[in-house]
Amino acid sequence: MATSDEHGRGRVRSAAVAPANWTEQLSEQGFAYVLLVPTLLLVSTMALWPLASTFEMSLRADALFSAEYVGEFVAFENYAELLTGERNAVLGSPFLDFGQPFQSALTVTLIYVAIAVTLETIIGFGQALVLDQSFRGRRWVRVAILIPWAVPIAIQGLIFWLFFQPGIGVGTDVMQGLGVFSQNPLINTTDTLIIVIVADVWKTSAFMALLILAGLQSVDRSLYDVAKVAGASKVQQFRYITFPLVLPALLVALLFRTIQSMRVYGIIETTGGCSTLPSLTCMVVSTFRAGRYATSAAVAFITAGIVALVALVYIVKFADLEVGA
Amino acid sequence: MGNVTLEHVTKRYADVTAVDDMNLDIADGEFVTLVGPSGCGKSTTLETMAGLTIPSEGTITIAGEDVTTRPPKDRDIAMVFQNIALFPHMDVHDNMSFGLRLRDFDKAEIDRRVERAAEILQIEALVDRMPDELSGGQRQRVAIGRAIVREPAVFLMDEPLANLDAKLRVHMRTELQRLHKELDTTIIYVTHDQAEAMTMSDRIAVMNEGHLQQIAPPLVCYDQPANLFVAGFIGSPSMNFVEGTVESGEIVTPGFDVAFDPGQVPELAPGDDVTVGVRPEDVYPAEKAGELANPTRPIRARTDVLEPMGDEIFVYLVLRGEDASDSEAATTEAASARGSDELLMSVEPDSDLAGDEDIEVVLDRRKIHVFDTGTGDAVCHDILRSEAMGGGHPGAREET
Amino acid sequence: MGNVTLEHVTKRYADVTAVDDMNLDIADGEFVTLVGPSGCGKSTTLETMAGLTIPSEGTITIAGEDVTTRPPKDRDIAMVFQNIALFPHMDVHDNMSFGLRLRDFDKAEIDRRVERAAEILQIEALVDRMPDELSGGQRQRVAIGRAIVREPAVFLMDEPLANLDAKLRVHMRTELQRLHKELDTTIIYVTHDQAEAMTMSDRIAVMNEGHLQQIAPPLVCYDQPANLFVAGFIGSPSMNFVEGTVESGEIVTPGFDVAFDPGQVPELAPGDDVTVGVRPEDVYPAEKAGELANPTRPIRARTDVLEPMGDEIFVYLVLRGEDASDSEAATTEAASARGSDELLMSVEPDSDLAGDEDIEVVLDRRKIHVFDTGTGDAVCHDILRSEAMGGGHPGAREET
Amino acid sequence: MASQPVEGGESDDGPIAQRAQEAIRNPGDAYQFLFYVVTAFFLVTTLFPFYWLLVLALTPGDRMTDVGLLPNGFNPASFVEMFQRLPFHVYMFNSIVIALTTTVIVLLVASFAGYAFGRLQFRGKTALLLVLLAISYFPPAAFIIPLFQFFTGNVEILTLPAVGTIESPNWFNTPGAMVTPFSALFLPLSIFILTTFYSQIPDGLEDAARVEGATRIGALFRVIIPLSAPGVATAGVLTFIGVYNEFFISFLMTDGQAQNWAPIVWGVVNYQGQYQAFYNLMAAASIVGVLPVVILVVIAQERIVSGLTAGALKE
Amino acid sequence: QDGAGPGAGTGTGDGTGGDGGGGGTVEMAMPSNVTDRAEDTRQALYDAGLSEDIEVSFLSTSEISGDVEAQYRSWLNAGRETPDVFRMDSGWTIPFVVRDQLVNLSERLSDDALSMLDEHYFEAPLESARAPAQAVGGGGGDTDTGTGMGGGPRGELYGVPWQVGFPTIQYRKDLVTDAGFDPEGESWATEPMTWQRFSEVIAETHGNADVEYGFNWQGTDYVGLSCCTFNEFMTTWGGAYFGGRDTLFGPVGDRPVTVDEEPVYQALRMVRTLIHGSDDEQALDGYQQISPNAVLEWTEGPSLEPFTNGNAVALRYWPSGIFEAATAFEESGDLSPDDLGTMPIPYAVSQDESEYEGIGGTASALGGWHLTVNPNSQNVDAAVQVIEATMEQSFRTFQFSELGYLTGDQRLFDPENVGDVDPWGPHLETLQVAGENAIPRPVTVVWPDQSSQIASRVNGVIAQQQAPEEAMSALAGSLEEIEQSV
Ligand SMILES: Nc1ncnc2c1ncn2[C@@H]1O[C@H](COP(=O)(O)OP(=O)(O)OP(=O)(O)O)[C@@H](O)[C@H]1O
Ligand SMILES: Nc1ncnc2c1ncn2[C@@H]1O[C@H](COP(=O)(O)OP(=O)(O)OP(=O)(O)O)[C@@H](O)[C@H]1O
Ligand SMILES: [Mg+2]
Ligand SMILES: [Mg+2]
Repeated sequence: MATSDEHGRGRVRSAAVAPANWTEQLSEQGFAYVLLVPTLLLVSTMALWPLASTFEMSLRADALFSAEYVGEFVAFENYAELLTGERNAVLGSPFLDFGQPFQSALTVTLIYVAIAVTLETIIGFGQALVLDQSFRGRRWVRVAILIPWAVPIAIQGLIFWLFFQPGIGVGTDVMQGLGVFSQNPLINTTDTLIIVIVADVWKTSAFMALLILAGLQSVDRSLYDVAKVAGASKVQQFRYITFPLVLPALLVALLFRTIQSMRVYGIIETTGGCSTLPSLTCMVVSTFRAGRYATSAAVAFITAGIVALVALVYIVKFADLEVGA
Repeated sequence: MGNVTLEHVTKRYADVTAVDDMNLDIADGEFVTLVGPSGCGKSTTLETMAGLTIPSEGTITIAGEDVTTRPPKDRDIAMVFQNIALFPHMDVHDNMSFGLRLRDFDKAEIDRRVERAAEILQIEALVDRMPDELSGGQRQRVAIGRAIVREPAVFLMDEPLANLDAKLRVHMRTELQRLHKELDTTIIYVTHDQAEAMTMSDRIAVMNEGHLQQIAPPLVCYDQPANLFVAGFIGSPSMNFVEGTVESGEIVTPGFDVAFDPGQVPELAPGDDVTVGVRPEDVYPAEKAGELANPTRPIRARTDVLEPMGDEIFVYLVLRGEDASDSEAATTEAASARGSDELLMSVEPDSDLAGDEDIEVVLDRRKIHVFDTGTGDAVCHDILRSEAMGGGHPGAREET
Repeated sequence: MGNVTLEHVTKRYADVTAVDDMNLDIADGEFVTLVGPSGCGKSTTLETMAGLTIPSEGTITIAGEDVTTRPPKDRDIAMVFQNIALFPHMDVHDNMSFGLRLRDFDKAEIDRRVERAAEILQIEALVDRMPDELSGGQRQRVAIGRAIVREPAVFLMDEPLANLDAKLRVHMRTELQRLHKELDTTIIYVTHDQAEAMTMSDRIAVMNEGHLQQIAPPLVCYDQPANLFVAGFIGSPSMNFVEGTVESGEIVTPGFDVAFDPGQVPELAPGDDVTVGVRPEDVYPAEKAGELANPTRPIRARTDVLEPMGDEIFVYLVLRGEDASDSEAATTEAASARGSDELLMSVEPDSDLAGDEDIEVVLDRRKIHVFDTGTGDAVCHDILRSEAMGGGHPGAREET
Repeated sequence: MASQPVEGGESDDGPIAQRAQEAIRNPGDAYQFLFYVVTAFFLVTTLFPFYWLLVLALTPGDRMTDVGLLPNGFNPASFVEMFQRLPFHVYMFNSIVIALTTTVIVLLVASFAGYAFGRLQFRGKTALLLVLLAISYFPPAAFIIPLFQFFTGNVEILTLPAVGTIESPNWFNTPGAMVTPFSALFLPLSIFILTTFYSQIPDGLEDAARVEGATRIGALFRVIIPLSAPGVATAGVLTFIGVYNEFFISFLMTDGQAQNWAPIVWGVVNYQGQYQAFYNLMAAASIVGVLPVVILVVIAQERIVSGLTAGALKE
Repeated sequence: QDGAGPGAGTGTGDGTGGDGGGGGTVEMAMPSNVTDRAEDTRQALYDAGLSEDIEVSFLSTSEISGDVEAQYRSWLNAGRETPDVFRMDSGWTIPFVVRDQLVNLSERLSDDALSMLDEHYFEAPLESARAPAQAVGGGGGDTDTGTGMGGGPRGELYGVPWQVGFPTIQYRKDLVTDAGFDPEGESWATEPMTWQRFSEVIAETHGNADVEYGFNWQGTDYVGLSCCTFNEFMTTWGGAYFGGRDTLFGPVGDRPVTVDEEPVYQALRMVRTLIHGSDDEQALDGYQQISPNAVLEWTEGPSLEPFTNGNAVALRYWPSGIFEAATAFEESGDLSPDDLGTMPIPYAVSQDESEYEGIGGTASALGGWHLTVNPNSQNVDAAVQVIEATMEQSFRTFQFSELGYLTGDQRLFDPENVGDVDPWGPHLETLQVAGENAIPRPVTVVWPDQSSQIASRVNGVIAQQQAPEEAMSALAGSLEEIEQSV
C-alpha cells in the first residue's frame, strides 16, 4: 500500500518534473518564451482580442435603433468628432475645455490623479514605514491599515455618500462647521472632488502601503547595519538605502495607481455622480449605458491613449533604473 | 580619544550566550586582535562596540563616554563587516564614499580619499563597477575601502582579509599598519589568520565560547599561554599536548618522562594531574639535541605521515613509550588515541626523514608548558626556572 | 568518471575577460587547487564548470561528455560558493539536505548524511538554526555541509575555509582529504591559503588575469615555478626578486653579484636581463654559511624591520651594495624602491638579530631562481646544475 | 524588541528631537512616542469609516437620520437580517471561490512571466512588458462586449473544414466566465510586482539551488518564490481583493443570483430596493463581507516579513 | 368601473387556458420581493387559470432599474433564450421595442385581453409599452426615414403593465389640521391645489409645528429629477421637454425642443423659491420657502426617511411611500396611519391654459413596470399565457394585497372593488387621480443622454448655480444636438 502510494506520488512528481527538465535544455531566450506562453495565451484571448474587437467597434457608427451593437463602418469619424467637441452633448460633459476645468473630463481626471496619487503615495509610504517596524500588535495594525483596500467601491462610495448626505450623515455639518464645504457638497464639483479624493486616499493608500511595505521588507537588513556604522541618521538611512531600494516597488505601485486612478469612475458615480464630477471613464460608461457602443469604444481608446501618455513618465523612469542597474 | 572599554558585556540570544561577561580595556591607538574559534563571539563583540547590538548586560565606553545605548553614528567608528555587505545599488566609488557623503565632505576631498583608498586596495580600475560585477576578493577590498576612507577614531574590522590571496594580504597588512600609525586610530581586528594576528597586533585577545581567555601581546600569548585553550589555539600547527602526572622531580606521561628540578619549579607538586604542552617546532630529532641548551632525554618515536609545506615539513610521530615493546600496536592505535601518544614535529624542508621510520626526538625543556589538567590553567612555561628567559637562548645555542 | 576537461574556455564580461583561453585536464579523482590573485578568474572558472556561466568560447567536458551548455543539475557536481549562498528561508538541516531532497532520497538516508556531515563540521548543535542566527564561520561550514552530503562525482569548492579559524581549518583539511579518498571524487578547489594549496592538492593550477600560468604538483610550483608570476605568488612571504644582468660567469645586481659556472648553466647567456629570485628561507645570516653546501659570497645588508611570527622571524634587509657608502639614504628610500635593494630573510625565532644592525647574509645557490626579465619565464632554478638536487642537502649540512 | 538592534535608541537630528532627547531621559522614548502618535493617527483615519459603517449597521433601518458618531438605537439584528433577506453567505462563498481560483492562476502564470521578465534576457522583453501594461490602460467597459459575446457562445473561434465551426463556450453563470477574464486582467499588475521582486533575489541563491540539482523552474519554486514572499503575498492579496470585489465583469457574466455564482458585490447591491436601500443591511453585509479579506490579510502578512535574505550571502 | 366583475376575468382566463398551447417552463425575471414569494406567486398564477402544464420559474433580478436594463440589453443582444418574460421599466421599454427585441403582444394576446387593457387600464402605462409613432423623424436629413429602423407598427403593444407607480404628495394630516386647515373639507385627496396654496399651507404648518423639514422631494442630479420630479413641476406649469404629449416617444430629431420656454422657466423659478425663499433673485412672488436645501442632494431614500420618522410635513413620493409612512407611523407610537394624508401633485397652470395638448394641471410622473416577452424564447406561447394569467383580476388582487403593488388595472383603485386594504384604502382615490394624470417621461433611444443633461442643468439652476434662461437655452442646444445625433 505504502509503496504503491509512493509510486503514485512519484509518477505525479515525474509528470510535473518532466517539462521542467525539458525546459532546462532550452537557451535562456527560448526558456523565457516558454515561460511566457501561459501569459500570452491568457492575455491574447481575454484582453488583446477583446480590445481588437472593441477597436473595430470604435470605427463604426452607433446603432441606437438596432439589435446590433454598432452600425456601419465610419472609419475614424467617432474619434474626430469626439476630439473636436462635436459629441460633447452626447458625452454629457465636454471632453476637454480649459475654460471650465472642473467641467471637462480630462482636466478633472488629471487634477484628481495628481492630487490623489500624491497624497496616497505620501500616506502609503508613511503607513508602510510604520508597518515595517516590529512592535507588539503589528499584525492587527497591519490588518487595520490595509483593510480599506478590501472595501468594494460600492461600499466605499456608500460610506462617503451617506456621510455627506443631508438628513442621514453628519459630514456636511461637520465640514461646514470647519468652513470647508458648501451647503450641498454632493452637487458641488469642488466639494465632490475633495470627497472623492478623500475617499480614494482612504481606500487606496492601503494599496500603496502594501506594495511599498513589501518592498521595504525585501531590503537586506544588513545594509542598514552598514549604513548606521557609516554614520547615517534615520533620515539618511531612508534617503540612501531604503528609498533607492524600494524604488522599483514604489514605481510599480505608482504606475499602477496612476493608471487605475486615470480610470476613476466608481467612486465618483457612487458619491457626487458623473455629471457633478465628470471623468474620462464616466464618459465611457455613460455612453455605454446609453447604448452608444461605438462612441463608448472610441472614448475608451482615447482614454487609453491619454493614460498611455501619463504612464510614459514612469516608463521612462523605469528605463532609467534598468540602465542604472 | 579612541580608547574602548567593555565592562561585563554579555550578549544572549535565544539559545546561546554569544558573549559572556567580557571585560576589555583597549587603549587609544592600540591595535587589538580578537581571535578564537568560529562562533566564539568575536563578531558579536564588535557589534556591541559598533552599537549594532545592544548588550544584554554591561557597559561599553568609547573615549571615556558611556555609549552602551548610543546609536552607531554617534560613536565615530568605522567597520568592515564579515559579510561584506556592499550596497548593491551603488557602484564602487559610491560605496566607498558613502560615509563621507553622509557627512557632507566636499567632492574634491571625497574623490581624493576614494582614489587614495582605491590605490591602496589596488582597485583603481574598478571604481565604476557595480558590486555584482566584482570577484569575492574585490568586494572585500571595497568593503575595506569603505571603512578606511572614513578615518574614524576606532576601526572595527571583522576578518577583512579573509578572501584575499596571500600576497595581497601581506600587502594589505602593511598598509593597515601604516594607516594605523598615520591616523593613530584604535583598531580592533578579528582574524583567524595567525600570521595576521601575530604580526599586526599590539595585543591579542583570545576568546572561547564567549569568554575572554587571555589578552596579551602576541608573543606572550604564544610563549606563555594562559591556559590550555590559548596554548592549543595559538600557533599553527597547534601545540602538542600529553597528559601526565607529576611525580617527584619528574612529569610522567605514557610516552615519555620529563625530569625537572623541584626546587626550581615549585608550582609542580607531586601527584598533580598535568598536561604537558610542546610546540612542533620545539620538538627536534635527537641528533639536533646538541644544538639545544636543555634538551630532554631522547624519546623513542616512529614517524607516521610527513606533510611537506615548502618551507618546513610536518612530521607526525607516534611515541613508542619507554618500553617500546608493541610498536605495531601503537601504530595502529595511533589514530584513535591521538593527542596522548602522538607528537607533531616540524623540521627543515631539507630534512631526510621518511615515513615509518624509527627515530628519537628531544624536546626543548625551556619550551615545555605545563597546565593543570583539571582547570586547564597554565602552571609554568618552562621547567628550567633558574635560567633567565628570552635573551639567553641564542647565547645558549652558541655554546654548543 | 569525474574527469573534467576545459578546452579553450574563455569568459568575457562587458569590460573584462575573466577567463582567457583556459585549458585544463583534470583526472578522475584528482585534487586540483586553483590559486591566483584576487580577480584572476578562479571563481569564474568554477562557475563555467558548474554550468552557472556559459563560457563565451570553448568546451567543457565532464566524464567524457561535452557539458558546455548542460544545466548544472545534469553534471553531478556539488559546489561550495565563495559567497556561501545559504538559503535564508531554510534552517541548517534543510539547507544541507536540499540537494538530497530534490533527488528524493529517503528521509532516513538524508538524516544519516546530514548528521554525519554536521558531525564532521562540528555543527551538530546548530541544525535547527536559521542562517541569520549563525556566525560567519558557522555559515561557511553549513555551506560545506550542503555540498558534502551530496557525494557527487566532482566537488567544486571556492574558498570553503576562508572564514574558519586555523584549528578548524586544519581539521577540515584532513576531513576533506579523507572524504576525497573515501568517495574517490574529483575535487577542484580554490583557496588563497598557501598551506591548504600545498598540503591538499595533487596539483596546483596558478592563474593570473584569466590565464593559466602553471599547473603542477605543489612542490614543483614551489621549487620550479614556471615564471616570475608563479614564483612570486607561491610561497609566503613571497620570493625576493632582484633584477640584474648576466655577465660572463656572474649575475650582476645592484645589491650583490652571484657567480656561476657558465658550463653548468648554459641557459644564462651573457648580456641577458634576468631577475634573480630567492625565497626568504633561503637567505641565511653569514654565520650560517657553514651549514650550506653552496652559499654565495656574503652580502652586506642592514636589518630594517623584524617581524616575529612565533615560529620564525621575518627580517627585512636593506642591501648596502658593494660600496655601502650611503646607508642612511638607502634606508629611507627602502620603502619606495623595494624589491630591488631589499631582501626578506626568515630566521629561527631564537635568533638574536635586532633592527638597524649591519649584518652579512648569504644565499643558498641551489635555491636561486633565475627568470628572463623580459618574458618573466623561468630560465633555471639553481645555478649549480652539476649537483644532484633534493636528497643531497641534509647530508651536506651534516658535513659542517 | 529586545533582540532588535538599537532601533529604539535612535532619533533624528532635528532640534525638536534633540530637545526631546534631553527632556526625556531615555532618548528612545521620544522616538517611541512619535511612532505611537503616527500609528494612532493612521489607525484612527483608516478605521473611522469602518466605525461609521458599524454605526450604520447598528442603526435600525427606519432611524437612518442624522447618524452621528453613535448609532440611533442599537440593532445588532441587522447582522441576522442580512442573511434572512439574501443568502449572503452564498455570495461570499462564490466570491471566495472565484477570487481564490483566480489568485492561484494569476500567481502561477505571473510567477513564470515574472521570472522571465525579471531574471532572463530575451528579445522583445520591453515590448512585451509594455503590451501587458497597456492592457490596464483600458477601462473595463472596453472589454466587456467581446468577452460577453465570447462567454455566451457567440464567437466562432475557428472553422475547421472537417469538424465544423468551433464556438466559444457558453459559460454564462459559471465561475469560468469570471475566472478566465479576471486572470488576464489582473495579470499585468502581478507580473509587474513579481518581476520587480524576483529580479532582486541575488543570483547567488538561484545558482546554489541549481548546483544542488534544481531545474530553473525548481529554483523558482523552491528559492525565488519563497524569498520573494513579501512580493508574492502582496500580489496575491491585491489580486484576491481585486477579484473579490470586482463587479463590472461579474455583473455581466452572471444573472446576479447567488446560486448562479454571483459574487459578493451583487449581494450587496441586491440589498437596494427600487427607490430605497437597506443601508443598515448593506453596511452589515459590507462588514461581514470584508471578514474573509481580514483573515486573508492576517495570514498573508505573516509572509510579508523582513530579513528574508539575511544571512544568505557574503557579498 | 362597473364591469369589474369576476366574469370578465374568468372569461379571459378561460380563453388562455383553453388555448392549451402546450407546457414548458417559463422563466420570469422578477425582483426579490416577488421571488421571495415565488411559491405564492406561482399558485396565484395557477389560480388565475394558468395551465398546470406550464411551469413557472423565477429569475431574481436587481431592484436597480438601470442595472436591470443593462442586463436585459446584453442578454437580448447575445440572443439568450431565457428569461422568457422580462419585467421592464416603463422608462426604458420603448427602446427595446424600437430595436425590435420584444415580442409583439398585439399579435399574441387574445382579443379579450387586449380589449380589457383598453378598457380598464390607465392610458399612460400602456402608452409607454407601445411602439411609438415614429422612432426617428423623417426630416432629419442625414438619416434615412426612421420608420424603417425597427419598431413595430404604430400602436402595437409590446408589454403589459405589471405594476404602476404614480407619485403623490404625502403629508401629515395631524399637523396640517393643527395649523388650522381642513383637508377633508376641502377634498385635498382628490382636488389638486395650486402650488402657491400648497406652499402657503406647508409653510404655515411648518412654522406651526416642531418638525425639521417642510416639503421633501428629490432634487439631486440624477435620472429621477429629469424623468419625474422636474417633469412634474414642468408639466404642472404647462411646460414640456419636446412640445406636448404626442411627441413624447418620438420622432427623434423631428420634434421641437421646448425647454427654453416660459412655463419651464416659471417652474424653475418656483422650485428655487420653494428651496431658497424670496431672497432668491429668481423668486416668484407669493410662493413660500418650504423645502430644505437638502433636496438638492436627495434621492428617494434620504427624502423619505425624515418623513417616516415624523420629521417632515410633506413629501412627494411614490406609492410605496404611503406604505412605508403608514407602517412607520403605526410603529412609532406617537403617530397613527390616520395622520397620513395624500393629495395629487399640485399645479400652477391648468390643462386649458397650457399651450400643449395634455399638459398642465396636476401631473404624476409615470413609474412602473411592464411584462414583455423574449423573442428568442422557446416558449413564447406559454409566456404569453403567463402574461394573460397575470391580467386576471384574481392575480391583480394578489399583487395588490399580498405583494403590495399597485397595478395598471384601474378597477383596483376603487375601494369598492378591493375593500379597505391597509394601508392603501384611504389613499386609493388620490392614486386614481394621479394615475389618470400620469405623465410618462419622453422615452426614446436618446433619452438616457438627454436625461442626464436635463438633470444636470435643472439641478444647476435650482442650486442657484445658473439662471433659468441661460441654463435652459444651453440645455435646449444640447438636447437638439442629441436629437440630431441619430
Ligand atoms: N558579472 C560580472 N561583470 C563584469 N565583470 C565581472 C563579473 N563577474 C566577475 N567579473 C570580473 O571577472 C574577473 C574574474 O572574477 P572572478 O570572480 O572569477 O575572480 P576570482 O579569481 O574568483 O577572484 P577572488 O579571489 O577575488 O574571488 C574579475 O576581474 C571580476 O571583476
Ligand atoms: N541572531 C542570532 N541568533 C542566535 N544566535 C546567534 C545569532 N547571531 C549569532 N549567534 C550565535 O552567537 C555565537 C557567536 O556568534 P559570532 O558571530 O559572534 O561568532 P564569531 O566569533 O564571529 O564566529 P565566526 O568566526 O564564525 O564568524 C555563535 O554561536 C552564533 O551561532
Ligand atoms: Mg564572525
Ligand atoms: Mg572568487
